[in-house]
Amino acid sequence: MTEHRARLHGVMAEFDTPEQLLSAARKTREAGYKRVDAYTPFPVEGLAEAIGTRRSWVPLITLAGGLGGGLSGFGLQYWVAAITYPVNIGGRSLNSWPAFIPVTFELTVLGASLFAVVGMLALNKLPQPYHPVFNVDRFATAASTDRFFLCIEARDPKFNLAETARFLQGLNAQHVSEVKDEE
Amino acid sequence: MAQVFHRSVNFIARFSLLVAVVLGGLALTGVLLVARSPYITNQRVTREQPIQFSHKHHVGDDGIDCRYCHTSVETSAYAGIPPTKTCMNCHSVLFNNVDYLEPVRNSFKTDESIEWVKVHRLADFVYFNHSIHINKGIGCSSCHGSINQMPLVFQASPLTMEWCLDCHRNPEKNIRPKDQVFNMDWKAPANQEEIGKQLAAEYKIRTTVELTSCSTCHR
Amino acid sequence: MSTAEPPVNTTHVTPSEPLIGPGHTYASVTDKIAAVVLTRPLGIGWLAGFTVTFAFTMLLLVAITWLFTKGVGIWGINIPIGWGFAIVNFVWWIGIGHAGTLISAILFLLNQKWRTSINRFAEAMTLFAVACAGIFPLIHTGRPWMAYYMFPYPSTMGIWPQFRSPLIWDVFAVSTYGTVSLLFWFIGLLPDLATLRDRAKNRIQQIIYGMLSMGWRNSARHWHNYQSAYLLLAGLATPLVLSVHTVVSFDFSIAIVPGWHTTIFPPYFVAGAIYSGFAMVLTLTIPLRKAYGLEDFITMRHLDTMAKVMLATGLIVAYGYFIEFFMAYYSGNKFDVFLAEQRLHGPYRHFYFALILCNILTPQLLWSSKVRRNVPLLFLLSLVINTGMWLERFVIIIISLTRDFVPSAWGRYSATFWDYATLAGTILGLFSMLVFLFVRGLPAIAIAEMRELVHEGHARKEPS
Amino acid sequence: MTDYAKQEQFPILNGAQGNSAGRHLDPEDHDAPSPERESHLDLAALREKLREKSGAQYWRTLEELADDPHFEDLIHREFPRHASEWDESVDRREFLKLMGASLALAGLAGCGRPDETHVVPYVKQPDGMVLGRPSFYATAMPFGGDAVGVLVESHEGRPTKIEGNPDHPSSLGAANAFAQASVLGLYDPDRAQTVQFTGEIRAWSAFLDAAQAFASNVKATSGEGFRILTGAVNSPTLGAQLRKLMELYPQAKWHTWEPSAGGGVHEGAKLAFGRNVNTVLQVGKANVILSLDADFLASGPGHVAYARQFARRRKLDGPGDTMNRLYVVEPMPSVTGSNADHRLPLRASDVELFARALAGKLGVAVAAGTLPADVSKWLDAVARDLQGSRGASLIVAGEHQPAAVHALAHAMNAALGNVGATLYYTEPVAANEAGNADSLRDLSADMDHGKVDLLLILGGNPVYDAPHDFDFVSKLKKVRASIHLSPYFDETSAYCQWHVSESHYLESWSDARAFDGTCTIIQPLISPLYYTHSAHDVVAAFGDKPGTPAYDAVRAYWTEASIHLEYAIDSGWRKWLNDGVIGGTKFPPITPELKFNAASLPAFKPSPADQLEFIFRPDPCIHDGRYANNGWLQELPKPLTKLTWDNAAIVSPKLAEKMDLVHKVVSRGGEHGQVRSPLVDVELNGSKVTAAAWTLPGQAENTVVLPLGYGRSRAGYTGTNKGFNAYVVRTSNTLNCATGGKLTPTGDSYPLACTQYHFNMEGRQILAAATLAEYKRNPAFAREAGKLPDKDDSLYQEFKYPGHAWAMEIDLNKCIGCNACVVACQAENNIPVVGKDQVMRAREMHWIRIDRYYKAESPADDPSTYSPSLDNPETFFQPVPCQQCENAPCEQVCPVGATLHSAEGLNDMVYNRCIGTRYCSNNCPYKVRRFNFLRFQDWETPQFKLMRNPEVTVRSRGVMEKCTYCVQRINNVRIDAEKQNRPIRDGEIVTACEASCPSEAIVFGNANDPNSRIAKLKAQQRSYTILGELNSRPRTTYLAAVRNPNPELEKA
Repeated sequence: MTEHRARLHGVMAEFDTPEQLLSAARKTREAGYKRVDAYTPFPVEGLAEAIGTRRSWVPLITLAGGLGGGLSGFGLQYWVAAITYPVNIGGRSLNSWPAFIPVTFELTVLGASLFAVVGMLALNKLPQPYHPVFNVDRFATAASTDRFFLCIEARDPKFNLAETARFLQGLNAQHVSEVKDEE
Repeated sequence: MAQVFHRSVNFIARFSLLVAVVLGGLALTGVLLVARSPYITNQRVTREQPIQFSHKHHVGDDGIDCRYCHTSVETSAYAGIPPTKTCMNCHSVLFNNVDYLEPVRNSFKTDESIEWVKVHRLADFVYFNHSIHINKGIGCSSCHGSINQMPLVFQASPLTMEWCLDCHRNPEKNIRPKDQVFNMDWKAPANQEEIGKQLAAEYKIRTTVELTSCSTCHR
Repeated sequence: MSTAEPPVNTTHVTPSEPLIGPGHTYASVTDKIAAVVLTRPLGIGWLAGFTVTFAFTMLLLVAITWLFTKGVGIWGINIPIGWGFAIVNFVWWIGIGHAGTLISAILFLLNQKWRTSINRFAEAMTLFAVACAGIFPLIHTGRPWMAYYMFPYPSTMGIWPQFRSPLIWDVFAVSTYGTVSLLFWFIGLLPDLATLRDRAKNRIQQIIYGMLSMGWRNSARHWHNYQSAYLLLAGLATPLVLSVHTVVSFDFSIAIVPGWHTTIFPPYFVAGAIYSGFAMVLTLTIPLRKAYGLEDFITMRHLDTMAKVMLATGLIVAYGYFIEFFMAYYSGNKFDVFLAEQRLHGPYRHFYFALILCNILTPQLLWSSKVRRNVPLLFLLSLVINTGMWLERFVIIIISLTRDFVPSAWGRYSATFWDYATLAGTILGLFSMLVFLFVRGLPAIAIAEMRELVHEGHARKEPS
Repeated sequence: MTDYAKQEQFPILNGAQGNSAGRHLDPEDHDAPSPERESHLDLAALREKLREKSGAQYWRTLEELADDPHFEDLIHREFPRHASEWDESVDRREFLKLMGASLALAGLAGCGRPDETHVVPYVKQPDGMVLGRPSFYATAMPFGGDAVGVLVESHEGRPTKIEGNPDHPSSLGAANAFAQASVLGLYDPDRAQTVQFTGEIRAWSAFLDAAQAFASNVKATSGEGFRILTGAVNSPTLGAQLRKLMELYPQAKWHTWEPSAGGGVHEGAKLAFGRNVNTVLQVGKANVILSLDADFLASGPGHVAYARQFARRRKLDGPGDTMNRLYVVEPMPSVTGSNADHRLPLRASDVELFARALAGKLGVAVAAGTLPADVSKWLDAVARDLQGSRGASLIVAGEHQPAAVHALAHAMNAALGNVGATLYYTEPVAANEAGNADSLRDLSADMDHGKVDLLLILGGNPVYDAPHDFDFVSKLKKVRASIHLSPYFDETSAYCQWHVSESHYLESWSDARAFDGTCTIIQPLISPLYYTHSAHDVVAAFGDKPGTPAYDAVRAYWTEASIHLEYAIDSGWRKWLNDGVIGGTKFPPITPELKFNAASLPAFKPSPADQLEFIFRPDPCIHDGRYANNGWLQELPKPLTKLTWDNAAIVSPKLAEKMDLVHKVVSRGGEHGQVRSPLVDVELNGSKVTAAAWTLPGQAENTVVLPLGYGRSRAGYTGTNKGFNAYVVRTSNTLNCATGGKLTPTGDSYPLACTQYHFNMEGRQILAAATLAEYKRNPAFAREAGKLPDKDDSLYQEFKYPGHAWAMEIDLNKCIGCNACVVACQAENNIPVVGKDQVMRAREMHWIRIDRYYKAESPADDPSTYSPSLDNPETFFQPVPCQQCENAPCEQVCPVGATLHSAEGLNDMVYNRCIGTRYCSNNCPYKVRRFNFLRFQDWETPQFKLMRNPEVTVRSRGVMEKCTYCVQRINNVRIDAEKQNRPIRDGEIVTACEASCPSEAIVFGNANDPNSRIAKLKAQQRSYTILGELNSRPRTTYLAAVRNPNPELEKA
C-alpha cells in the first residue's frame, strides 16, 4: 500500500486501552526515545507528560489578549469622549469612566478568547489537513473511535526501524506498522 | 487511500486563512480611504457650464472683485449667483457680438434664467453662512482655492465634516486680516499661528466649544 | 480537567443513575451519534419540519422587507411607547441564548459531568438564539441603513459613537457574546469533526469535515493545548455570560423610566435568562432525543437536573418580582408606587397576571419528582416558562412606558400584524430552521466527551 | 404707482432657486421649482399621466392633450392628492424607497454619485432683495367682522410664515391660529385653479365677456333680478365698489349671509340705541369682568388684542401685585371660561334669565324670572363685586346670545358707568350688516319665485351652510344664471354655472377694516399661483369699467378716502404699505344715546329644563367650515376636547352617564390609545344627523353642543367627509340655540383622534396653581412642592455655560390655551401633518403641545366614570415644548450622539446623525420628542416645497425631532450680532411660539444676563420646574398659575 518514492515518518504501535498506551508511552520515554507522539480518541490524563510535553503557552497568550483588549477598549472610549471630540452629553463629565466599564470588560473578554483559540491552533500547527500518520489505514479509521496509538518518529536520534519496531512489539501492542511519508 | 488531502493542502489551508485576514483588513481601510477620495468628495471635478465662464479671465486677468458678481457674500448666507443683468453691464458693450455669449444675451432678451451647474454642493442639512466667515477674516481662497487660476471652477476642498471641524477647532490657522479676505493669492505667513491668534481675539472668534456645537451648522 | 475545582454537590459526580444507558462502549457511542449525521436517511418528519420552518423564515424576510419599505410605523409603537415587540423579542432571545454558554462553561468549571450530553446542543441553540436576537437591534431603528453609526470607525464626519449609551454597550456585549460562543462551540467541535472526517463514507463529506477539523489528529500534544484553551474559554465565558444580560438589563435600569430604573435588574435578568434558557433547551431536547433515539445519552437524570435548575432560577425570578414591589413601596417614590399599582390594576393587568401564572405559580409543580420525570408534562412546562419569560419582558417594557411621568402624555400599545409576523418569523422560522439544519449537519452530542464518560466508567453503572 | 406694483410682482416673475425651499434629509429634489417653472410642473404631471397609460390609452391621452380642453383641467387637478395628509397607498415612490433601503443595506449608501443640480439666478434681481435673507411685508388677513394685521416673512418671493404686526390694533404683534395657518391655505393644491363654466375651463376674458353680457341684460331692467350675496364685507374698497354697483343697478339687491355670526349683536345694539353701533372693549381697564357666554379671549372681533389686555392684568411680579377678576356664565366650556376665576355652567337659553336677574340687581328695571338658589347666590356675589368697582367693571355679551342679552349688557354697562371707561362705541365696522338669516331668507324667497335672473355669490358657501329650512339648493336651481367666487370648487360651486377661483389674501390687492375701524392695505406677496381673481375683479366685471385691476380699485378708493387723512395717497401709500395700517382710520368713539326700554325687549320664553338644548357654535379650529381643508387646523387639538380631525356632539358628564355616551379608550388592532365614542342620532327641526358623542367636563346640564364646519362633501382632499355636518339640523330661527330635539344612541361607535385623554395630574408636580390669597401667603408655593436635588449629590462635576444660556419661561397665569403657538411652531419648523389615522396611533408631530388639566378627583384613566367634581372643574392649560434639560436624560442614552448639548445649553437634535432608536423619547420624562414613524413629509407636491422654511431641515422617515428653541432664529440673530461685533440684545431673539402668543405668556432669552427679562422671571418665587425632583434641570421653567376668586364665593 505504500508507494515508492516514499520516506519513512516513523513506526506506529496500536493499543486496546488507554492504560496500555499510557504505560507503553512511559516505557518508551524510559527507553530514551525523544520524538514520540501518542494518539487517543479523547484526552487521557498524564499522557502528555508521559511523552514529555512541557506546560502549555496558551494561558500566557490569553492573558496578553485580555490585557490588549481591555486597554484598547478603555483607551478608545476615553479618547473619543474626552480628547478627539469632547461634547456635553446630558451634563455628564467628559471622562465618565463608570459608563465606560461595560465596553472595556467586553473587549477584554473578546481579546482574550480570540487569542486563546488562535494561540491553541497555532501551537498545534493547525490547520494541517495532511499528516503522514493518516497513511496508516487503521489509524485513519479507528484513531478517532476506540483505538490508541503510539508513534516513534524517524527523526529520533535513537531511531532504527527494526530496533524500534521490535521495541514496540515488546510493549505488547496489537499491531506495529511503518508510517510512510510522501515526498 | 486513507489520506484525504495532499500534503500541499497544508500550505494552501494556512496561506488562504492568512490571505482572508489580510484582505479583510485591506478592504476596511480601502473603504475609509475611498470615502475621503475625490471620487466621493467630488474634488477637482470641472463641470460643463452653459457658458464657458472663466474665473481665471475675469478674476485673474481682469482683476474683477469677487463682490462685483457675488454681491451678497458679506451680508447673507448665500454669496449669490449674479443675475444676467450683471453680465450685460459689461457685455452689452464688450464682446457684444461674439457667439459664445449668445446664451447671455438670449437670457437677457427672453428673461429666461441661465441654468448654471452647481459646483459646490453641501448636504441640505448643513447650514453654511458665507457672510459670517467673510466678516471674521476667512478668505474665499481658504475654501474655494485659487479661483483666479481656474478657467472652469472646480471644488478645491473636500467639504467633508472633518475638514470643516479642522478649521472650527483651530481657526487661527486660516484667519487673515480683513483686507486680505478677497485676495486670491494670500499665503499664510510664517508666523500665521500668532497672527491668527491675535486676529481671532480681535474679531471675537467664538470658543472651540461653541464653534463645534452641532447646532452651529445643523438645524 | 485536573485544574477544575472540586465538585460542589457530590450527588452529581457519584450519581444515583448513569449519565449514559448501560452497556455502551467507545465505538457504540461514536457510531450512534455519528450515524445521525452521516448515514441516517432524511426522515419525512425532518423534511416536513424543515419545510414549515423555512416557510416561516420567508415570512420573517417579508416582514423585514415591508418594514424597510414603509418604516417602523408599520409596528404598534408610538409616542410614548417607543419600544414594542422588537425589543421585547430581543431581550427574550438574548436571555434564551444564555443557557448554552452557561451549561458548557459554568457547569464545566463546576465539573458537572451531566452537562456533557447536552452542552453541544445547548451551545448551538445559544448561537441560533443570539442570531435571532441580533436581528432586532438593527431592524428596530428608524433608519437601519444608518445603523453602522453605532460602530466606532474613523468616519469623514469625525464623530464617534456615544459610549455612555447602554445601546452601545449592547452592541459590544452581544457581538462579543456571539463571537465567544462561536469560538467555544467550534473548538468543542474540533475532535468530533475529525471523527466525522474519519468515518465519512463519501468524498464530499470527507473534504468538508476534513477542512473543518483542520487536520485534528487526536495527538496527545493537541489535547494538551486544547484542554488548557478550553478551560480558559470556559473561565472567560462564565463572567461574559453573566455580563451580557446584565448589560441588557442596563438598557432599562440606566433609564429613568419608572419600572425600569431599579438596581435589582441585573441579577434578576440573569436568573431569568438562565430560566428561559433551560426551558428552551428542554423544549428542544425532549423531541430530539425521541426522534433520534438518544434516550441513552440524554437520560431522565438530565431532564430531572435541568428541571431542578429551572425551579431554582424560577425562584430567584420570583424574588425579583417581589423586590420590585417592595422597593417601590419602601422607597416611597410616587412614580414607582403608581407603576406597581398599574401592573395590578392598569389596562394591562391581565398580562401581569398571566406572567405570574406562567413564571411563578406553574413551575412550582417542579417540586414533585413525579412531574420532573413526566416527560410530556415537562415539555409542556418548558413551553409555559418560555411564554412567561416573554411576558415578563412585555410587562417591563410596555407597561412601564404606557404611564410614566406626565399623565397628559400617557398612551396605549397594541401590536400589529407585522409585530406578530416578525416574532413568529424568528421562533418558528429562523431559529427552528437552524436547529433542523444543525441536527443533520453536525453531531448534536459531543462524541469525544462521551467517550471520555465511557472511559471514566459512567456507562457501566446499573440503574439503582 | 404701478411700478410699485411691479416691484411687488417682481419676486414672482422669477423667484430665486439659489437655495432650495425646504431642505430634505435625503438627497431628493434639491432645487425648488419656482412659479416661473409652473409649466414644468404641469409637464411633470403630464408625463406622470402618460406613464400610467399604455397602448391605445396612451394615444388617446395624447389626443386629449392635443385639443381637448378638459385635459388642461386634468393637468391642473394632477397635483398629488396626498397633499397635506399622509396616506397609506403604496406607489412608485414607495418602490423607489424600497430599492433605496436595500441598496443602502448593501452598504452602497455613500457611493451614489450625486446627480447634477442647477443654480438658477435671476435675470434681473429685484432691488433691495438679498438672496437668503427673508424680507417682511405688512398686510392683513380679513376674518369675519375683523382683520388681523400681519407681517409676512418671504423667502425669495415665497411667503413662508405669518407674524403679528405690532402696529396693528387687532394684532399688537401676535397672530391667532387662523392667521398662522393661512400660509398653508395659500399653497393648498386643492384650491380651485381656473375659471370654470359648468365644470369646463374658461379663460378669464371669457368670463369678462359673459359678465358684460349679463350686465347689459340686467341693465335693461335696471337691475331687476340681479342679486349679490356676500359675507360680512370688511373691505372699504369692496364695499364702495358694491355700493356703486347698486347705484348702477337701482333694482338690484345686496344680500348678506355670515353663517357663524350671531345676529344678536346688531339687534341688541338697535334695541339699546335704536341703531347699529360697534362695541370696542378695553379689557385692560376693567378690574371685574363678567362674560355672558362671550368667548372674547379666543374668538370674535379683536380677540387677540383683548387677550393681551386681559393677560397684562394677570401679570404678577410679586405678592404685592393685583389681578383682575373674571366671571363667566356659559353653557359650554370655552377658552375664556377655562380662564375664569369663577365659572357658572348655564344653559344658553338661561343666560338671558341670568342677565335679566342681574340687570335688576344693577338697577336696570326689567322683568326677571326665577333662578335656582345656588345660581342667585352666585349672582348676588357677582352683582356686589361689579358694583364694587363701578367704572372699572365690564359686562360682555356673547355673539351667540339673543338681542335681549346684548341690550341688557349695554344697559348694565351704562348703569355701572363703564361706557367710555372699559368700553366705547363706534360706527359699525363692516360695510354691511351680517347677522341673522333674514337677508338670506328674502333672497331664497325671491329665488323660489323665479325673481332672480343673475345671482352673484362673492365668497361663502351657502349650499353647505345655509339653514336647512331654506332648502337653498333647490332654489338655486331656479336661478337663471349663477356665479360663484370662492377659493375652492365647493358644494356651492357645483350648483353654479360660473365658478371663479378666488385669490388668497396673500396673492391679491385689497384692504380691510379692523374691529376698531383701523384700515390696512392688503398687498400681495406673490403673484397668484393659479388663475385666480379677487372679489374686486369680479365686481368690477359688472361695473362700467370692467377689467379694472384690484390694485387700481384700491388706489381709487383711497385717493378719495385719504382726503380726510393725515397723508394724501401719494405721500401716504408707501407708508401705509410699510406700516400695515393707514394712520387716522381708527374710528373715533361715539356716544349713542341709550334708548333702552325694558318693555321693548322681546318677551323671554324659557326653555323647559327637562328638554335637551342644542347649541350651534363655530368650531374652534376650522371655524364655520371655511378652513376645513387646512391640515394644520384640522390636526390642531381643540383647546378643551383635544379632539382632532372631527367634531363631536358635546355633552356633560352627567348626561353622558345617564345616556351611556361615555367614550372608551381601547387598544386593539394597532390603533393605539384609540378613543371610540358612541354614535348618536341628533333629531332636530325635522331633520337628522348622526354624530359621535363626546363628554366634556364643565358642560351645562342637558345641553348638547353641535360644532359647525365639519361634514364637508366638497372641501378638498384634507377636509372632505370629516366629522358630521351640524348645518343639517340648523334652521333660520334656531341659528344659535334650539330645543325640542332628540338624542338617541345608535349603538354603534366611532373612532376619534384625541391627543390627551388623561386630565388629572395624579398629584405630581406638573402644573402648579393657587389662589391669589394663597400666593400672597406663600409666594414660593410652587417651588416648595418640587424641591430640586442638591447639585453636590452628583458623581460628575457640573458643566459650565460661560456664554449665553438660552432659557424659556412660560407664565401659566397668562397662557389662555388659544393654540396660536402650536400652529406658529408648525409653520416655522416644517412640521408635517400626519392625518387622523396616525393621530389615533398617538403619532402627532407637534413640537409644542398644550396640556389641559382639571382640578378634579377622578380615576387616573379617561373620564369614563362620572364624578360630581367633573360638573364644573377648574381648568388649566400648560404649553409643553422641549424642556431643554441641562442634565438631559435623552442625551445620555443616544448611542450615536445625535442629541447632545450645545455650548449655550441647547439640547441639540441632529437629524442627520439620528438612526431612530427612539431610546431618547422613552427616557424623556416630559415626552416632548416626536418621531417620524413613517415618511410623514410630502416631498412631491410642488406647492409645499414653496411653502417650507428654508432655514429648517425637512426631516425624513425614521428620525426623531423636537423643539429646538427655534435654533435657526438664534443662529441668524447671533450671526448678525457678531458681524457688528456687538452682544445679542435681550428680546432680539424671538421664538415662533413667543412671537405668536397673544397673551405674552412665553418669554425667551439669555438666563446668564441678569438684566434680561428671562433672568428676572426666573428669579420670581412663582417660577418652578416640572418634575424638578428628577434633577433633569430644565431650561424651560414655568410661572405658577394664580386664580383670583371672589372671597365671598370662596367661603361657600
